[in-house]
Amino acid sequence: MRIVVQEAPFDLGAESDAFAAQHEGMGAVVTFTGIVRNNAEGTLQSMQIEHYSGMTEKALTKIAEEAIKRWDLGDVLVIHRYGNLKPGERIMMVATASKHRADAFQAADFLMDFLKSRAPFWKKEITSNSAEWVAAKDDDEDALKRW
Amino acid sequence: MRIVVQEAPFDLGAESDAFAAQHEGMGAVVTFTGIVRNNAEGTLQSMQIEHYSGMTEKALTKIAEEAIKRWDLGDVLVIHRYGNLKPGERIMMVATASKHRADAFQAADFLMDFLKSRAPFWKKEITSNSAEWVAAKDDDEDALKRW
Amino acid sequence: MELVYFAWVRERIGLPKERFETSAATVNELVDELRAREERYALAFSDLTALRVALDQELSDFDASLSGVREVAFFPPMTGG
Amino acid sequence: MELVYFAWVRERIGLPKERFETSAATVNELVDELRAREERYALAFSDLTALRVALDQELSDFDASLSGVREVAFFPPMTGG
Repeated sequence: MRIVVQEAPFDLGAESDAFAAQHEGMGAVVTFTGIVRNNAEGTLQSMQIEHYSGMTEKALTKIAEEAIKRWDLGDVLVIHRYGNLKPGERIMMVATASKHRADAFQAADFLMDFLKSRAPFWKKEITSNSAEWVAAKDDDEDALKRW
Repeated sequence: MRIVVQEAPFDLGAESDAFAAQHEGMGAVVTFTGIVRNNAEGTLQSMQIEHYSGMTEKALTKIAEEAIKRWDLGDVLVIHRYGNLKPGERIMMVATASKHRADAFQAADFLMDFLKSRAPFWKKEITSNSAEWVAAKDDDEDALKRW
Repeated sequence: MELVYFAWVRERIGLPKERFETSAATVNELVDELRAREERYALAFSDLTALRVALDQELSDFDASLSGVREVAFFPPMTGG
Repeated sequence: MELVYFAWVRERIGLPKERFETSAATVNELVDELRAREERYALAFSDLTALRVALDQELSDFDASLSGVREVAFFPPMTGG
Protein backbone atom coordinates (compact mmCIF):
# COMPACT_ATOMS: atom_id res chain seq x y z
CA MET A 1 0.00 0.00 0.00
CA ARG A 2 1.31 3.44 -0.90
CA ILE A 3 -0.40 6.69 0.13
CA VAL A 4 1.03 9.94 -1.21
CA VAL A 5 -0.25 13.45 -0.42
CA GLN A 6 1.73 16.11 -2.23
CA GLU A 7 1.54 19.53 -3.84
CA ALA A 8 3.73 18.60 -6.81
CA PRO A 9 2.31 17.06 -10.02
CA PHE A 10 2.67 13.29 -10.40
CA ASP A 11 3.64 11.35 -13.50
CA LEU A 12 0.56 9.26 -14.31
CA GLY A 13 2.41 7.26 -16.92
CA ALA A 14 5.34 6.39 -14.69
CA GLU A 15 3.10 5.66 -11.71
CA SER A 16 0.75 3.39 -13.70
CA ASP A 17 3.71 1.64 -15.21
CA ALA A 18 5.54 1.08 -11.94
CA PHE A 19 2.38 -0.10 -10.21
CA ALA A 20 1.47 -2.58 -12.95
CA ALA A 21 5.04 -3.78 -13.39
CA GLN A 22 5.46 -4.90 -9.80
CA HIS A 23 2.37 -7.10 -9.73
CA GLU A 24 3.17 -10.11 -11.86
CA GLY A 25 0.95 -12.37 -9.77
CA MET A 26 -2.00 -10.05 -10.34
CA GLY A 27 -3.85 -10.30 -13.65
CA ALA A 28 -5.88 -7.09 -13.30
CA VAL A 29 -4.90 -3.48 -12.63
CA VAL A 30 -7.48 -0.68 -12.49
CA THR A 31 -6.57 3.00 -12.26
CA PHE A 32 -8.75 6.04 -11.75
CA THR A 33 -7.42 9.53 -12.48
CA GLY A 34 -9.19 12.73 -11.46
CA ILE A 35 -8.57 15.79 -13.63
CA VAL A 36 -9.50 19.45 -13.02
CA ARG A 37 -12.47 20.06 -15.28
CA ASN A 38 -13.27 23.51 -16.56
CA ASN A 39 -16.70 24.92 -15.67
CA ALA A 40 -19.57 25.02 -18.18
CA GLU A 41 -18.59 28.56 -19.25
CA GLY A 42 -14.91 27.68 -19.66
CA THR A 43 -13.86 30.48 -17.29
CA LEU A 44 -12.11 28.46 -14.59
CA GLN A 45 -8.69 29.93 -13.86
CA SER A 46 -7.68 27.56 -11.11
CA MET A 47 -8.85 25.07 -8.53
CA GLN A 48 -7.48 25.58 -5.04
CA ILE A 49 -7.33 22.40 -3.02
CA GLU A 50 -7.03 22.70 0.75
CA HIS A 51 -6.49 19.70 3.00
CA TYR A 52 -6.11 18.76 6.65
CA SER A 53 -2.48 17.73 6.86
CA GLY A 54 -2.12 14.72 9.13
CA MET A 55 -5.75 13.70 9.06
CA THR A 56 -5.58 13.34 5.27
CA GLU A 57 -2.92 10.65 5.41
CA LYS A 58 -4.78 8.84 8.22
CA ALA A 59 -8.11 8.97 6.39
CA LEU A 60 -6.61 7.74 3.10
CA THR A 61 -4.78 4.91 4.88
CA LYS A 62 -7.98 3.85 6.63
CA ILE A 63 -9.95 3.83 3.36
CA ALA A 64 -7.21 1.81 1.61
CA GLU A 65 -7.03 -0.68 4.51
CA GLU A 66 -10.79 -1.14 4.36
CA ALA A 67 -10.55 -1.90 0.62
CA ILE A 68 -7.80 -4.46 1.27
CA LYS A 69 -10.01 -6.10 3.91
CA ARG A 70 -13.03 -6.32 1.60
CA TRP A 71 -11.46 -7.45 -1.67
CA ASP A 72 -8.72 -9.82 -2.75
CA LEU A 73 -6.12 -7.18 -3.61
CA GLY A 74 -2.42 -7.41 -4.29
CA ASP A 75 -1.87 -3.72 -3.73
CA VAL A 76 -3.41 -0.26 -3.51
CA LEU A 77 -1.91 3.10 -4.51
CA VAL A 78 -3.45 6.50 -3.71
CA ILE A 79 -1.90 9.82 -4.80
CA HIS A 80 -3.73 13.07 -4.00
CA ARG A 81 -2.51 16.59 -4.62
CA TYR A 82 -3.34 19.86 -2.88
CA GLY A 83 -2.56 23.49 -3.75
CA ASN A 84 -3.33 25.52 -6.82
CA LEU A 85 -4.23 23.49 -9.94
CA LYS A 86 -5.07 24.58 -13.47
CA PRO A 87 -7.80 23.08 -15.70
CA GLY A 88 -6.51 19.86 -17.23
CA GLU A 89 -4.09 19.16 -14.37
CA ARG A 90 -4.36 15.83 -12.60
CA ILE A 91 -5.70 16.06 -9.05
CA MET A 92 -5.35 12.47 -7.92
CA MET A 93 -5.16 8.83 -8.87
CA VAL A 94 -5.89 5.48 -7.31
CA ALA A 95 -4.69 2.10 -8.56
CA THR A 96 -5.73 -1.38 -7.49
CA ALA A 97 -4.17 -4.73 -8.42
CA SER A 98 -5.95 -8.07 -8.09
CA LYS A 99 -6.04 -11.58 -9.51
CA HIS A 100 -9.58 -10.89 -10.68
CA ARG A 101 -10.97 -7.94 -12.59
CA ALA A 102 -14.15 -7.68 -10.51
CA ASP A 103 -12.13 -7.14 -7.32
CA ALA A 104 -9.88 -4.54 -8.94
CA PHE A 105 -12.86 -2.61 -10.36
CA GLN A 106 -14.96 -2.72 -7.21
CA ALA A 107 -12.09 -1.74 -4.94
CA ALA A 108 -11.17 1.26 -7.13
CA ASP A 109 -14.82 2.34 -7.26
CA PHE A 110 -15.07 1.99 -3.46
CA LEU A 111 -11.85 3.95 -2.90
CA MET A 112 -13.15 6.81 -5.05
CA ASP A 113 -16.52 6.97 -3.30
CA PHE A 114 -14.89 7.20 0.13
CA LEU A 115 -12.17 9.55 -1.02
CA LYS A 116 -14.85 11.96 -2.32
CA SER A 117 -16.70 12.27 0.98
CA ARG A 118 -14.38 11.01 3.71
CA ALA A 119 -10.93 12.39 2.90
CA PRO A 120 -10.44 15.93 4.26
CA PHE A 121 -10.02 17.89 1.03
CA TRP A 122 -11.93 21.00 0.01
CA LYS A 123 -11.97 22.59 -3.43
CA LYS A 124 -12.41 26.24 -4.35
CA GLU A 125 -13.03 27.30 -7.94
CA ILE A 126 -11.43 30.58 -8.99
CA THR A 127 -12.62 32.52 -12.04
CA SER A 128 -11.81 36.12 -13.02
CA ASN A 129 -14.76 37.42 -11.02
CA SER A 130 -15.56 34.73 -8.45
CA ALA A 131 -14.10 32.35 -5.89
CA GLU A 132 -16.47 29.65 -4.76
CA TRP A 133 -16.15 26.59 -2.55
CA VAL A 134 -17.32 23.46 -4.33
CA ALA A 135 -20.34 22.08 -2.46
CA ALA A 136 -20.48 18.40 -1.57
CA LYS A 137 -23.11 16.57 -3.64
CA ASP A 138 -25.90 14.56 -2.05
CA ASP A 139 -25.16 11.96 -4.74
CA ASP A 140 -21.66 11.54 -3.37
CA GLU A 141 -22.93 10.96 0.16
CA ASP A 142 -25.57 8.55 -1.17
CA ALA A 143 -22.89 6.64 -3.09
CA LEU A 144 -21.39 5.48 0.22
CA LYS A 145 -24.52 3.47 0.97
CA ARG A 146 -23.67 1.14 -1.89
CA TRP A 147 -20.86 -0.40 0.15
CA MET B 1 -12.31 6.13 -30.10
CA ARG B 2 -9.10 4.23 -30.76
CA ILE B 3 -8.95 0.45 -31.26
CA VAL B 4 -5.53 -1.15 -31.56
CA VAL B 5 -4.82 -4.86 -32.17
CA GLN B 6 -1.12 -5.61 -32.30
CA GLU B 7 1.53 -8.18 -31.52
CA ALA B 8 4.03 -5.66 -30.13
CA PRO B 9 4.06 -4.59 -26.47
CA PHE B 10 2.43 -1.28 -25.64
CA ASP B 11 3.68 1.42 -23.28
CA LEU B 12 1.05 1.57 -20.53
CA GLY B 13 2.55 4.71 -19.06
CA ALA B 14 2.67 6.62 -22.32
CA GLU B 15 -0.79 5.42 -23.37
CA SER B 16 -2.40 6.35 -20.03
CA ASP B 17 -0.67 9.68 -20.10
CA ALA B 18 -1.65 10.54 -23.67
CA PHE B 19 -5.24 9.42 -23.11
CA ALA B 20 -5.66 11.44 -19.91
CA ALA B 21 -3.84 14.48 -21.29
CA GLN B 22 -6.15 14.95 -24.25
CA HIS B 23 -9.36 15.03 -22.20
CA GLU B 24 -9.36 18.31 -20.36
CA GLY B 25 -13.15 18.53 -20.40
CA MET B 26 -13.38 15.12 -18.74
CA GLY B 27 -12.87 14.92 -14.99
CA ALA B 28 -12.54 11.14 -14.75
CA VAL B 29 -10.32 8.62 -16.52
CA VAL B 30 -10.46 4.88 -15.72
CA THR B 31 -7.99 2.35 -17.11
CA PHE B 32 -7.96 -1.42 -16.89
CA THR B 33 -4.82 -3.38 -17.67
CA GLY B 34 -4.72 -7.15 -18.11
CA ILE B 35 -1.44 -8.88 -17.28
CA VAL B 36 -0.35 -12.49 -17.95
CA ARG B 37 -0.64 -14.20 -14.60
CA ASN B 38 1.46 -17.20 -13.75
CA ASN B 39 -0.40 -20.39 -12.86
CA ALA B 40 -0.73 -21.61 -9.26
CA GLU B 41 2.42 -23.76 -9.59
CA GLY B 42 4.45 -20.93 -11.13
CA THR B 43 5.34 -23.08 -14.16
CA LEU B 44 3.83 -20.98 -16.94
CA GLN B 45 6.37 -20.42 -19.71
CA SER B 46 4.18 -18.44 -22.04
CA MET B 47 0.65 -17.54 -23.03
CA GLN B 48 -0.15 -17.86 -26.72
CA ILE B 49 -2.92 -15.56 -27.84
CA GLU B 50 -4.66 -16.33 -31.12
CA HIS B 51 -7.19 -14.00 -32.68
CA TYR B 52 -9.51 -13.72 -35.69
CA SER B 53 -7.93 -10.92 -37.68
CA GLY B 54 -10.61 -8.68 -39.15
CA MET B 55 -13.41 -9.86 -36.88
CA THR B 56 -11.38 -8.78 -33.83
CA GLU B 57 -11.27 -5.13 -34.91
CA LYS B 58 -14.98 -5.21 -35.82
CA ALA B 59 -15.99 -6.82 -32.52
CA LEU B 60 -13.90 -4.38 -30.45
CA THR B 61 -15.29 -1.41 -32.36
CA LYS B 62 -18.85 -2.64 -31.82
CA ILE B 63 -18.28 -3.09 -28.07
CA ALA B 64 -16.71 0.38 -27.78
CA GLU B 65 -19.56 1.96 -29.76
CA GLU B 66 -22.09 0.29 -27.49
CA ALA B 67 -20.29 1.74 -24.44
CA ILE B 68 -20.33 5.22 -26.00
CA LYS B 69 -24.08 4.83 -26.62
CA ARG B 70 -24.81 3.78 -23.04
CA TRP B 71 -22.66 6.17 -21.04
CA ASP B 72 -21.65 9.82 -21.21
CA LEU B 73 -18.11 9.27 -22.44
CA GLY B 74 -15.55 11.63 -23.90
CA ASP B 75 -13.47 8.81 -25.35
CA VAL B 76 -12.64 5.11 -25.35
CA LEU B 77 -9.30 3.40 -25.98
CA VAL B 78 -8.83 -0.36 -26.42
CA ILE B 79 -5.44 -2.00 -27.02
CA HIS B 80 -5.24 -5.80 -27.26
CA ARG B 81 -2.19 -7.89 -28.11
CA TYR B 82 -1.87 -11.32 -29.68
CA GLY B 83 1.08 -13.67 -30.07
CA ASN B 84 3.41 -15.18 -27.54
CA LEU B 85 3.46 -13.45 -24.14
CA LYS B 86 5.49 -14.14 -21.01
CA PRO B 87 4.19 -14.02 -17.41
CA GLY B 88 4.09 -10.39 -16.27
CA GLU B 89 3.62 -9.02 -19.77
CA ARG B 90 0.64 -6.80 -20.45
CA ILE B 91 -2.03 -8.37 -22.64
CA MET B 92 -4.41 -5.47 -23.08
CA MET B 93 -5.76 -2.23 -21.73
CA VAL B 94 -8.93 -0.21 -21.96
CA ALA B 95 -9.35 3.43 -20.97
CA THR B 96 -12.52 5.50 -20.62
CA ALA B 97 -12.88 9.25 -20.08
CA SER B 98 -16.00 10.93 -18.76
CA LYS B 99 -17.20 13.98 -16.89
CA HIS B 100 -18.40 11.70 -14.12
CA ARG B 101 -16.59 8.91 -12.35
CA ALA B 102 -19.58 6.53 -12.33
CA ASP B 103 -19.78 6.60 -16.14
CA ALA B 104 -16.05 6.05 -16.55
CA PHE B 105 -16.07 3.09 -14.11
CA GLN B 106 -19.19 1.43 -15.49
CA ALA B 107 -18.10 1.79 -19.11
CA ALA B 108 -14.66 0.27 -18.39
CA ASP B 109 -16.27 -2.59 -16.47
CA PHE B 110 -18.73 -3.16 -19.35
CA LEU B 111 -15.94 -3.08 -21.96
CA MET B 112 -14.00 -5.71 -20.03
CA ASP B 113 -16.99 -8.02 -19.63
CA PHE B 114 -17.74 -7.95 -23.36
CA LEU B 115 -14.09 -8.15 -24.34
CA LYS B 116 -13.74 -11.35 -22.29
CA SER B 117 -16.55 -13.23 -24.00
CA ARG B 118 -17.30 -11.44 -27.27
CA ALA B 119 -13.95 -10.50 -28.75
CA PRO B 120 -12.44 -13.36 -30.80
CA PHE B 121 -9.30 -14.12 -28.80
CA TRP B 122 -8.23 -17.52 -27.50
CA LYS B 123 -5.48 -18.20 -24.98
CA LYS B 124 -3.25 -21.23 -24.67
CA GLU B 125 -1.06 -21.76 -21.62
CA ILE B 126 2.32 -23.35 -22.27
CA THR B 127 4.33 -25.03 -19.51
CA SER B 128 7.38 -27.32 -19.83
CA ASN B 129 5.13 -30.37 -20.07
CA SER B 130 1.73 -29.10 -21.22
CA ALA B 131 -0.10 -26.85 -23.66
CA GLU B 132 -3.69 -26.16 -22.75
CA TRP B 133 -6.39 -23.91 -24.16
CA VAL B 134 -7.85 -21.68 -21.46
CA ALA B 135 -11.54 -22.58 -21.06
CA ALA B 136 -14.14 -19.81 -21.00
CA LYS B 137 -15.64 -19.40 -17.53
CA ASP B 138 -19.37 -19.60 -16.88
CA ASP B 139 -18.84 -16.58 -14.62
CA ASP B 140 -17.66 -14.55 -17.60
CA GLU B 141 -20.72 -15.45 -19.65
CA ASP B 142 -22.96 -14.69 -16.66
CA ALA B 143 -21.26 -11.31 -16.22
CA LEU B 144 -22.80 -10.15 -19.53
CA LYS B 145 -26.28 -10.40 -18.03
CA ARG B 146 -25.44 -7.49 -15.73
CA TRP B 147 -25.65 -5.05 -18.63
CA MET C 1 -17.27 -20.49 -49.28
CA GLU C 2 -14.33 -20.00 -46.92
CA LEU C 3 -14.24 -22.02 -43.69
CA VAL C 4 -12.03 -20.70 -40.88
CA TYR C 5 -11.07 -22.51 -37.67
CA PHE C 6 -9.53 -21.23 -34.44
CA ALA C 7 -7.95 -22.60 -31.26
CA TRP C 8 -8.60 -26.33 -30.64
CA VAL C 9 -11.05 -26.50 -33.56
CA ARG C 10 -8.17 -25.52 -35.83
CA GLU C 11 -5.88 -28.06 -34.13
CA ARG C 12 -8.39 -30.93 -34.38
CA ILE C 13 -9.18 -30.29 -38.01
CA GLY C 14 -5.52 -29.62 -38.76
CA LEU C 15 -6.11 -26.52 -40.89
CA PRO C 16 -6.57 -22.80 -40.20
CA LYS C 17 -8.85 -22.37 -43.22
CA GLU C 18 -10.11 -24.05 -46.37
CA ARG C 19 -12.41 -23.45 -49.35
CA PHE C 20 -15.52 -25.65 -49.28
CA GLU C 21 -18.32 -25.86 -51.82
CA THR C 22 -21.67 -26.56 -50.27
CA SER C 23 -25.38 -26.22 -50.91
CA ALA C 24 -26.17 -26.32 -47.18
CA ALA C 25 -28.90 -23.82 -46.33
CA THR C 26 -28.01 -23.39 -42.64
CA VAL C 27 -24.95 -23.70 -40.41
CA ASN C 28 -26.40 -26.91 -38.94
CA GLU C 29 -26.62 -28.46 -42.41
CA LEU C 30 -23.05 -27.42 -43.13
CA VAL C 31 -21.89 -28.99 -39.86
CA ASP C 32 -23.65 -32.26 -40.81
CA GLU C 33 -21.82 -32.28 -44.13
CA LEU C 34 -18.47 -31.62 -42.48
CA ARG C 35 -19.02 -34.32 -39.85
CA ALA C 36 -19.65 -36.83 -42.60
CA ARG C 37 -16.36 -35.95 -44.35
CA GLU C 38 -13.73 -37.39 -42.04
CA GLU C 39 -13.12 -38.52 -38.49
CA ARG C 40 -11.26 -35.29 -37.57
CA TYR C 41 -14.29 -33.19 -38.54
CA ALA C 42 -16.66 -35.51 -36.67
CA LEU C 43 -14.42 -35.07 -33.62
CA ALA C 44 -14.18 -31.29 -33.91
CA PHE C 45 -17.95 -30.93 -34.27
CA SER C 46 -18.97 -33.63 -31.78
CA ASP C 47 -20.33 -31.16 -29.20
CA LEU C 48 -21.87 -28.01 -30.65
CA THR C 49 -22.51 -26.51 -27.19
CA ALA C 50 -18.70 -26.16 -26.93
CA LEU C 51 -18.56 -24.28 -30.24
CA ARG C 52 -19.40 -20.84 -31.55
CA VAL C 53 -19.93 -19.77 -35.14
CA ALA C 54 -19.37 -16.45 -36.92
CA LEU C 55 -20.82 -15.64 -40.35
CA ASP C 56 -18.84 -13.06 -42.30
CA GLN C 57 -17.10 -12.07 -39.03
CA GLU C 58 -20.34 -11.57 -37.05
CA LEU C 59 -21.19 -13.92 -34.17
CA SER C 60 -24.21 -16.00 -35.20
CA ASP C 61 -26.20 -19.18 -34.46
CA PHE C 62 -26.12 -22.74 -35.73
CA ASP C 63 -29.62 -22.45 -37.16
CA ALA C 64 -28.75 -19.28 -39.12
CA SER C 65 -29.10 -19.20 -42.89
CA LEU C 66 -25.98 -19.37 -45.06
CA SER C 67 -27.58 -17.40 -47.87
CA GLY C 68 -25.05 -14.90 -49.24
CA VAL C 69 -22.44 -15.84 -46.61
CA ARG C 70 -18.83 -15.96 -47.82
CA GLU C 71 -16.90 -16.81 -44.64
CA VAL C 72 -17.92 -19.20 -41.86
CA ALA C 73 -15.73 -19.42 -38.76
CA PHE C 74 -15.89 -22.10 -36.05
CA PHE C 75 -14.20 -21.69 -32.70
CA PRO C 76 -14.57 -22.39 -28.96
CA PRO C 77 -16.01 -19.74 -26.60
CA MET C 78 -13.78 -16.69 -26.67
CA THR C 79 -11.35 -15.83 -23.89
CA GLY C 80 -10.24 -12.26 -24.48
CA GLY C 81 -9.14 -9.63 -21.99
CA MET D 1 -7.22 22.62 23.22
CA GLU D 2 -6.41 23.36 19.61
CA LEU D 3 -9.22 24.46 17.30
CA VAL D 4 -8.67 24.03 13.56
CA TYR D 5 -10.82 25.43 10.74
CA PHE D 6 -10.97 24.64 7.04
CA ALA D 7 -12.49 26.04 3.84
CA TRP D 8 -15.29 28.58 4.40
CA VAL D 9 -15.31 27.93 8.14
CA ARG D 10 -11.71 29.15 8.22
CA GLU D 11 -12.61 32.13 6.04
CA ARG D 12 -15.62 33.14 8.15
CA ILE D 13 -13.76 32.87 11.42
CA GLY D 14 -10.69 34.47 9.87
CA LEU D 15 -8.18 32.05 11.37
CA PRO D 16 -6.80 28.65 10.38
CA LYS D 17 -6.32 27.62 14.01
CA GLU D 18 -6.29 28.87 17.59
CA ARG D 19 -5.76 27.70 21.16
CA PHE D 20 -8.95 27.80 23.21
CA GLU D 21 -9.42 26.92 26.88
CA THR D 22 -12.78 25.36 27.60
CA SER D 23 -14.54 23.17 30.11
CA ALA D 24 -17.14 22.08 27.52
CA ALA D 25 -17.94 18.38 27.89
CA THR D 26 -19.17 17.83 24.33
CA VAL D 27 -18.68 19.32 20.89
CA ASN D 28 -22.16 20.85 21.08
CA GLU D 29 -21.24 22.66 24.31
CA LEU D 30 -18.03 23.90 22.71
CA VAL D 31 -19.98 25.20 19.70
CA ASP D 32 -22.36 27.08 22.06
CA GLU D 33 -19.40 28.73 23.76
CA LEU D 34 -17.85 29.71 20.43
CA ARG D 35 -21.11 31.12 19.09
CA ALA D 36 -21.38 33.34 22.14
CA ARG D 37 -17.89 34.76 21.60
CA GLU D 38 -18.29 36.92 18.52
CA GLU D 39 -20.48 37.47 15.49
CA ARG D 40 -18.05 35.71 13.11
CA TYR D 41 -18.25 32.51 15.21
CA ALA D 42 -22.06 32.77 15.44
CA LEU D 43 -22.10 33.05 11.65
CA ALA D 44 -19.69 30.16 11.05
CA PHE D 45 -21.66 27.87 13.37
CA SER D 46 -25.17 29.02 12.40
CA ASP D 47 -26.07 25.77 10.61
CA LEU D 48 -24.50 22.64 12.05
CA THR D 49 -25.97 20.42 9.32
CA ALA D 50 -23.56 22.18 6.94
CA LEU D 51 -20.60 21.36 9.19
CA ARG D 52 -18.49 18.35 10.06
CA VAL D 53 -16.26 17.87 13.08
CA ALA D 54 -13.11 15.82 13.62
CA LEU D 55 -11.68 15.02 17.06
CA ASP D 56 -7.95 14.36 17.05
CA GLN D 57 -8.15 13.88 13.27
CA GLU D 58 -10.97 11.33 13.35
CA LEU D 59 -14.37 12.23 11.93
CA SER D 60 -16.84 12.47 14.82
CA ASP D 61 -20.27 13.81 15.91
CA PHE D 62 -21.46 17.00 17.54
CA ASP D 63 -22.70 15.11 20.60
CA ALA D 64 -19.33 13.38 21.11
CA SER D 65 -17.41 13.86 24.37
CA LEU D 66 -14.35 16.12 24.42
CA SER D 67 -12.72 14.17 27.23
CA GLY D 68 -9.01 13.79 26.47
CA VAL D 69 -9.35 15.48 23.08
CA ARG D 70 -6.50 17.80 22.09
CA GLU D 71 -7.51 18.93 18.59
CA VAL D 72 -10.99 19.80 17.33
CA ALA D 73 -11.46 20.58 13.63
CA PHE D 74 -14.52 22.17 12.02
CA PHE D 75 -15.10 22.11 8.29
CA PRO D 76 -17.77 21.76 5.58
CA PRO D 77 -18.52 18.36 3.98
CA MET D 78 -15.39 17.12 2.25
CA THR D 79 -14.93 17.24 -1.52
CA GLY D 80 -11.94 15.04 -2.30
CA GLY D 81 -11.20 13.05 -5.41
